[in-house]
Amino acid sequence: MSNTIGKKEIIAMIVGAVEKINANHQMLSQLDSATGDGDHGTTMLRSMKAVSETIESSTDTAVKDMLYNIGWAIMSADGGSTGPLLGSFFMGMSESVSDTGMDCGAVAEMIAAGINKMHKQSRAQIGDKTMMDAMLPAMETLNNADKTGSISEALASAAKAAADGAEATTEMTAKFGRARNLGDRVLGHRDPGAVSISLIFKGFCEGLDS
Amino acid sequence: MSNTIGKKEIIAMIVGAVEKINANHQMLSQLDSATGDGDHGTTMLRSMKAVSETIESSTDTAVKDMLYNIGWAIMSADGGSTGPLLGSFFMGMSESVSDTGMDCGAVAEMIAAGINKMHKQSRAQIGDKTMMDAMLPAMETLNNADKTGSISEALASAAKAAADGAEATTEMTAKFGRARNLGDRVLGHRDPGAVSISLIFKGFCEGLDS
Amino acid sequence: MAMKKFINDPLNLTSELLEGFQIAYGDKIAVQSEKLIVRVNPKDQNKVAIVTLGGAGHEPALSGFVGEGMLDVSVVGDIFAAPGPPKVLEALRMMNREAGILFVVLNHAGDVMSANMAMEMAEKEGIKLKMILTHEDIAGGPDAAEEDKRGLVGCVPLYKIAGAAAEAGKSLDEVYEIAERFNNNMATLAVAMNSATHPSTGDVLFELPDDEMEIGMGQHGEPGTGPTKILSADDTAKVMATSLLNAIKAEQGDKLLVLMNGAGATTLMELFIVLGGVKKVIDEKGMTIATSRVGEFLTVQEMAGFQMFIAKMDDELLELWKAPCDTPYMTVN
Amino acid sequence: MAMKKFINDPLNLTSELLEGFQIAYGDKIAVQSEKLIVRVNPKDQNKVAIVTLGGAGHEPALSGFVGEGMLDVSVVGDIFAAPGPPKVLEALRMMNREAGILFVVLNHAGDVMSANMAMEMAEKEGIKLKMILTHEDIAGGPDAAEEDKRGLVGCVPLYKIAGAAAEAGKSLDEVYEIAERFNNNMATLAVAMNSATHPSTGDVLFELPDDEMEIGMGQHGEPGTGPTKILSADDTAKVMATSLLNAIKAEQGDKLLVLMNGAGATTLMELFIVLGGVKKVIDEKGMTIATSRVGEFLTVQEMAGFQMFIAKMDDELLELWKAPCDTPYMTVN
Ligand SMILES: Nc1ncnc2c1ncn2[C@@H]1O[C@H](COP(=O)(O)OP(=O)(O)O)[C@@H](O)[C@H]1O
Ligand SMILES: Nc1ncnc2c1ncn2[C@@H]1O[C@H](COP(=O)(O)OP(=O)(O)O)[C@@H](O)[C@H]1O
Ligand SMILES: [Mg+2]
Ligand SMILES: [Mg+2]
Ligand SMILES: [Mg+2]
Ligand SMILES: [Mg+2]
Repeated sequence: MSNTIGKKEIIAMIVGAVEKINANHQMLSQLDSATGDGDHGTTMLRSMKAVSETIESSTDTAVKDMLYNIGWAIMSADGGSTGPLLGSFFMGMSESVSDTGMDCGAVAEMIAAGINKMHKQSRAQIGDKTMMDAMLPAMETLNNADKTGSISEALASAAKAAADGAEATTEMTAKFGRARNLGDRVLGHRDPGAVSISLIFKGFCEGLDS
Repeated sequence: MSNTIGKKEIIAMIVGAVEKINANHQMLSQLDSATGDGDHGTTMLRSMKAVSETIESSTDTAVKDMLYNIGWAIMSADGGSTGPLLGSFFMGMSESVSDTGMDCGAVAEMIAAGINKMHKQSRAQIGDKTMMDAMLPAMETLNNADKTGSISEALASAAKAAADGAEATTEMTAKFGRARNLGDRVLGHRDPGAVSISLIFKGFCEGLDS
Repeated sequence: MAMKKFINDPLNLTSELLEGFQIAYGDKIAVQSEKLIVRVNPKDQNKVAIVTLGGAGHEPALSGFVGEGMLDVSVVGDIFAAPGPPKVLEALRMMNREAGILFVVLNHAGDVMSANMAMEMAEKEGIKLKMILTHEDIAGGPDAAEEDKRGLVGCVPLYKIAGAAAEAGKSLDEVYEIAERFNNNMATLAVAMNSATHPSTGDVLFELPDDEMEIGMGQHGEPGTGPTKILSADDTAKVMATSLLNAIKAEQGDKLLVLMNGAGATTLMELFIVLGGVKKVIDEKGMTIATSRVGEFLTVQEMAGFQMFIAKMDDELLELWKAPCDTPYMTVN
Repeated sequence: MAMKKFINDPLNLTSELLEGFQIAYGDKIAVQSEKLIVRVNPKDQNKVAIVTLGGAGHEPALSGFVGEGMLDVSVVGDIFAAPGPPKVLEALRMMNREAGILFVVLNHAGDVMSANMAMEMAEKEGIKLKMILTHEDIAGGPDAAEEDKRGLVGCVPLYKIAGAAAEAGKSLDEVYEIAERFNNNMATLAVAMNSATHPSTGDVLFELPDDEMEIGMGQHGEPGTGPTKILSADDTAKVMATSLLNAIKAEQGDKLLVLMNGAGATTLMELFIVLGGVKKVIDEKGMTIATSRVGEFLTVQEMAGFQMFIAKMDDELLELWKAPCDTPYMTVN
């Protein structure tokens, strides 16, 4: 695999994420039943449908616009908090993406731009039992990766960090979202949003490597 | 005991009926729970309170007016169907009552007048599982009694006939009231309204004999 | 076990609820003589008065519709129990006038007994009045005995239409004719999903298994056509609307009034969804929904379910239905 | 087990319910672009527009209050889920005008995120607007974090008052000032007696034992101050009204607006009885109920319970509250 990527690979990454979520949506709803209102899987499924449709209609679109449109489409899917959060992630990425020649550093920057934009909406920190518990470790891992190294390897470490972050939410009480109202009752349950994010990163890897 | 009665004895009879109902209101509500909406005891209690109050304020009233006022007071107690039915009974009696000198025939006529007035509202026949199943046999017994005989004995036979009539409702399905909606489910239960009427006749006897 | 209701004394519900009603809507209605709900701004003496009666526990019905353009007096009974004839007579005396009184009675045994006695007495006193008996429930089928055809939510649009006719200055005969025309062209069918609790006794009115509903149930839990498995909103709409349209002999081209009346716990969301299904049936038959409203008009405590009401309208009835009114629970401007 | 609800497809509730809403109230509102509820007779371009957003499942809120004298556009999300920023932006663009837009947002995480993003984009496009955030829930106590102060039923009277001010031709600054004054003088407290079912998932929102209720519960089952044994209506009224009056710092002589908002399954009967208890508290403190309404304005499916709302009023606010309006679920004439 070459050391830089472009639109084609980015599409592959996103398609990988879509497939990963689609395959796991029931588990996500089950997690949300324990800590929220049981609809997170459905919401993610609806969001991923919007993503796929946007990709399909983006054959002649610059990747920058495609990512922006994906963000917009996710936000249009009326997913409560998930819409603005996940939508911002893609919109943020669109601000620092290129159609060709992105090396590992550029990819890390792109993902950081997405996470930063999302973080502004979220305002949650690590330990708050939200999507950020998977997002922020992934970002840090990518930022520390070799800027000219293997994108595939860097994404794999990021996915590992996201998964660890999601796993760690088991021990947390929530500061945001519906789960915060349940107090200690959410202890022992992983946060569905954090698990979604870890699945997205896992999907990015699998998509790129496929 | 003399062979004729007047206002004093009629008051005694009615007070006897009030006491009888008051002592049995819980049982009446329980019966209504099986075949209706469980409020018959409460309704009868409220009606009897209206009766007592009217009697108390009737020291200087002719018995005719007193009975009319009792009927009116019962109807004012908002007892669903019970109000117009039981109220008519007293209003009907008021049309053929005298303050003194009523022999057994006159008493029978008085009660028949009450039952007939009530029957016009009720439209139920024997076998329909209503108050009429106690009322109509009581009327017939009184009509057949010796017109110059013992009032006390005649009333005792009427009470017996009413009690038998109430007992017989156990085997009936209902054609009127809420119980009619329950179809066969009311089989095996006495009709609360018929039991009330039998208690009233029992009370009449005990009141007159006291 | 405590009842899951916000109450004080279960034997004093009606007077307490009327007190609160007066606190909230004292600008429109007043409680007089304990159980008579009257308008704060009475109607002109030379217009026909509209009087009704019925038990409490079905709020906002019946008293929520007292006011300009609808009822002049509602005589309130106890919970689910008709008021006695004396109170009804008092209301008729209060509204006594040369123009006369239209007296609207829902077909339930206690109401009818009270109404008949009060009416007999009122007529002896020379009070001019005509009675309309509503009995639009079609649960018993076309051959049901008259007594079985209960008066359900249909009284509410009837108050509206008769009230508007009276407000327009029509004579008692005219108001009666209009109200009776509407009465003869309306039908209601109820469906229950979950029972309610009698708030005085704490008794549950009936039982329905977790996966069943019952079409045709009455507003005190009187059984309908027997329980069935829960149907989809569209299928429920189809079954019920088809029966109703048959009952009123609606034909292609007819203009209809459709009311979806929530029984208590059923959401507006559901009622809207069912209404979508009703429209499909009506469209298919080439009829039109000329006007429609969705809400809680006549409830049965916290029962889950609804009453579907359909009436065949003509231009005059439609105009009266849309005329202004100002009551606590129905306002048109 | 089937849900005890009249629905078709649990994943298509919102669009089906909006379809029914349009069938019933097409004379007042229209559904545009799938999720925007607009007035059939739009307001003058030279008057301030009022826009709001929120999830479905709380009917009649929020869209039931679109119409003359209240809202111009309600942006609807999915069941209990905020609409996304694009739809909100579309609404703001649609209402773009020199007079400006008052943008009313209830404090719930999803709504606020969507509103903030849409507002940012709208401002970039030069759309003139001001946002009001309602957060009148006092369940968290006086020291609660801002995020914890949810926006509950108070948005409804706020729409009414802001809507009347806009209809009167006031400027955006004036409408904003009036709405914010009302916003700062209102408080709501909720109580739950029984849970509701999420109509898409079939999940029960929370559990409450048979003999318990919970004060302070939110409108999606968010916990309150912990369950307590069921209190009488008067005691419930006393506890809740006292907290509310403290929260708005009401004093002797103050004129109050009191709303009793049923959550879904709780009867008007109960709400009236509780209102009687509220009046006792208010009378004792030498304050007055200047105006009061009882009904279902913002529901939580078939939840049993209610939201008690109290606001301190001045003459201008009272006049605006009583001004005419014509919407599906609130009409004043
Ligand atoms: N402020 C926030 N920042 C990041 N993630 C959040 C925030 N609020 C909620 N979330 C995430 O949203 C997830 C729930 O999403 P979802 O079920 O789709 O929405 P809802 O709670 O509206 O039903 C939670 O598990 C949590 O990870
Ligand atoms: N038409 C009728 N004629 C005689 N009795 C009747 C009639 N309808 C009902 N009843 C009596 O009324 C009784 C129930 O009374 P009650 O419980 O006080 O009234 P409700 O049914 O309104 O709750 C029945 O047991 C029956 O005996
Ligand atoms: Mg949700
Ligand atoms: Mg969720
Ligand atoms: Mg009974
Ligand atoms: Mg009863």
